[in-house]
Amino acid sequence: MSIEDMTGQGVTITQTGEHGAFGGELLTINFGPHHPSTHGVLRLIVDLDGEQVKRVKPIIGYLHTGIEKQMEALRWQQGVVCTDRHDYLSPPINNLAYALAVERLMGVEVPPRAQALRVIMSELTRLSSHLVWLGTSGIELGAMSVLMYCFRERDTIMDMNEEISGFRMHTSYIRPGGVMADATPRFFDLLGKFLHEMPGHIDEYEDLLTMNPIWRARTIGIGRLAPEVAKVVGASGPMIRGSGIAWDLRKVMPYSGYENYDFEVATNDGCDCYARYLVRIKEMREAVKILEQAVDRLPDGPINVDDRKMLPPPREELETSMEAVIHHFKLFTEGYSVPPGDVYVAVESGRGENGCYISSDGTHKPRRVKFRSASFVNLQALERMALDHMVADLVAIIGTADTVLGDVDR
Amino acid sequence: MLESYVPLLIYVLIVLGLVGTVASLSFVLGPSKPTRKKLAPYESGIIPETPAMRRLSVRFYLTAMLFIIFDVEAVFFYPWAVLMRQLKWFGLIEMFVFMGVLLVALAYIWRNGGFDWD
Amino acid sequence: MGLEDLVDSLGQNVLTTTLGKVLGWGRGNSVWPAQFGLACCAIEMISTATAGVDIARFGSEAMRASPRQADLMIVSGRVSQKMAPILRTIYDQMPEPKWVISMGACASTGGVFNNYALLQGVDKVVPVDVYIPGCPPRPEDLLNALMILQERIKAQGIITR
Amino acid sequence: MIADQLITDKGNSAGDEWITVPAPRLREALAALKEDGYRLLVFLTCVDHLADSSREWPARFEVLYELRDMEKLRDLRVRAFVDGDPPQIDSVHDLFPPANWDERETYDLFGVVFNGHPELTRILMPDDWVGHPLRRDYPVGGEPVEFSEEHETWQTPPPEA
Repeated sequence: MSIEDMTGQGVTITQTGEHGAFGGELLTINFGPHHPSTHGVLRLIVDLDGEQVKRVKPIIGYLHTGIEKQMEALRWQQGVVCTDRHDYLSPPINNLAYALAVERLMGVEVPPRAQALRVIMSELTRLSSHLVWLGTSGIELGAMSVLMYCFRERDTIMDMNEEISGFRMHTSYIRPGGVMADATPRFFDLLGKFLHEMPGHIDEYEDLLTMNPIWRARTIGIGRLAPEVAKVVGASGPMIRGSGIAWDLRKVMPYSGYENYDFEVATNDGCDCYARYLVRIKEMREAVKILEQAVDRLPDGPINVDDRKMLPPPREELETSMEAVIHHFKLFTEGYSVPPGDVYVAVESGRGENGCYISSDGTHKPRRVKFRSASFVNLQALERMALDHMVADLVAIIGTADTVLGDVDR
Repeated sequence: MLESYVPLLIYVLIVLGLVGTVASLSFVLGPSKPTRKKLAPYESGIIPETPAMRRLSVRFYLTAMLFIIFDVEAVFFYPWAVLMRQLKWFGLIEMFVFMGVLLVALAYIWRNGGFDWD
Repeated sequence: MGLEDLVDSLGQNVLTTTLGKVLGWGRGNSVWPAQFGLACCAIEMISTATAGVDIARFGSEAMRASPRQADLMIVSGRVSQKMAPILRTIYDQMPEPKWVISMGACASTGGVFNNYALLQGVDKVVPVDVYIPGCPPRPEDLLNALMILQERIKAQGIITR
Repeated sequence: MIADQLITDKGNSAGDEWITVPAPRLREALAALKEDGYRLLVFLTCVDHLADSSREWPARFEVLYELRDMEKLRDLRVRAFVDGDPPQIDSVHDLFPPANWDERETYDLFGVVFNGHPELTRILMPDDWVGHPLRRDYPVGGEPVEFSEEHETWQTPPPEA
């Protein structure tokens, strides 16, 4: 049957008596919410014929936090807190999507130094997100030591996050109107040392896994996603680049100054789990290259838009000028209001295209905030990728889709 | 003639005694409060409605049977290994013939796809 | 049945209290957590289990996937309304003696999100022993909570609740 | 190119092109746009304009489709205004496969019924949930918090309802 009408087959719980290939009945099992290898609380209803997967039906919603309703009840600058927490593996990238959307609605442009700092934080987050993915996917397929190596580097990135924003994971560093604070010299020392060592660490991961026969046996040819199916299903990120299509929003629709960094789009036309693994490894190397260029050419200047409506005035001005006190008071009691209209901004996160759609009605709270989540769409491709594979391969397929359930359920 | 087996008997008794006490101790002393909810089948947090007792695919049977055949083959090596010195050349050649027959069977099954699943 | 009947029959005397101390020492130093990773706190829980912060020094390295072999449930992450009955089912299927650590603000009080979708605090569903503030708490906070729990286990003796 | 009489309104909002299409003829418009090159449906969602004074809205619910042409790198937002209880619109899951789950989520959170969807059931909320949370007349919920004027207003539906 064609790709189009394969959608929405959905799986009904098999009635007893439906037979598999060799006469055995189909067994329906729960690859349930509380499972060590589902990267969060994803539940799959799997119909098995012996060891082979005949049908997979993902059931989500076990981590639905009502973030979009929460943001409708919060003011514009308070919403940044929620954007950190729905895709908890790449918080600054979600902040960036929200901040760019609000800035385009307000019609303001952040100074170049803020754009460079945003690129630095985004690439650091992409590295830490891929490290968590590699660690957890490795341990699920039996590579215990990969987890220890990857989380060692992740901890250095968390120390850098803490140095620049005072918080390990949910930094809320990127806000509408600029960034929270300027980077301290110690941050650049840590970053310089990290960039010097990181290529060596990536080689360590490659030595551990790339030519490892068990890793290759468990990932080559597993979870095939043909290029045209990937395009039709709307996959994005490593899922589509693993099938040979060079679609990277940082190159195709550049934002926040990505056009003046030169890096390659990591693609691999193997269309299977191993290809997506190689794509993510190459993306880590490209992220290190971008970080080096960003640190070398970091422009100086202000880090925030100097629009007093949007951002509080500096402290020392409060003693002298009366307007500063008025701005300060209005900002922290009612918050600023965004002109009516709606906008959609898409950014490239570790998982794919994470976007933020905002519809504003001119009041000081958004009318509607919708997060386009890459994992939500990539998870729909799981139904096709897992057909006729072994149950054990389901673990590799869930791993390669790199879904974060907070992002799926919002 | 039997007394040469006495140490073996003592050894078996010690093993049975040890295992027996350890198992029964944990059974007697350990707190056990079976409640209906605790004994419900664990399937990743969901109490399953569909019965788990289903007719299994015949492939499981095939795989089990192949395992048994080649495992029992290993049992025949033990008595041969004990008497290898006395049997001299005849025993060696005989065992190679035995292994050869089974290797042919293994190759036949492998080529006909008895081992791969789908 | 076993030791608890011993305590009922003999009451608190030198035999049962010393036996209680030995039991408490054994249980306290080998608390096996059930992997109940929900959201962001789960990532910090994993990084607690890795070499950097190393929960293995406290005997809790073996994160058990099935509740049958676990005696501590670390609720790490926000509990939605759809997940609450499953959380209770998993808690029921854990053998006594069992303890619960509620890791992070979302598990303890609903945290940042006070809306229709989240259970405002996991203590509405399961009895909680130690709460950890933070969103997400640092891995060292989780170790601190584990040490507090270990003291409490050692003080409990034979009958735990 | 899409027939002109299909487009009732057109414009550009903060750099994004958008057109408005009459809801009953939505499938026809989307099929034409798909032939025109907009092969990818980025996302589909709904905005509830209850008591929205910023502009004159033709109907309460605005279902919007963000389409993208991956060759010519252009985006287009198609709006369709729907009203009624429950608001009805045709499903496009066979034209754009990603729409399958998006429609189920929009039905789940807004109550917009998509005719022709193979399995229109709740996807995020528990199956026995009553009401559609993201509608403006649905209270934010959660627990009242002392000394905070914001949270009192969250318990009751917003005043504009």
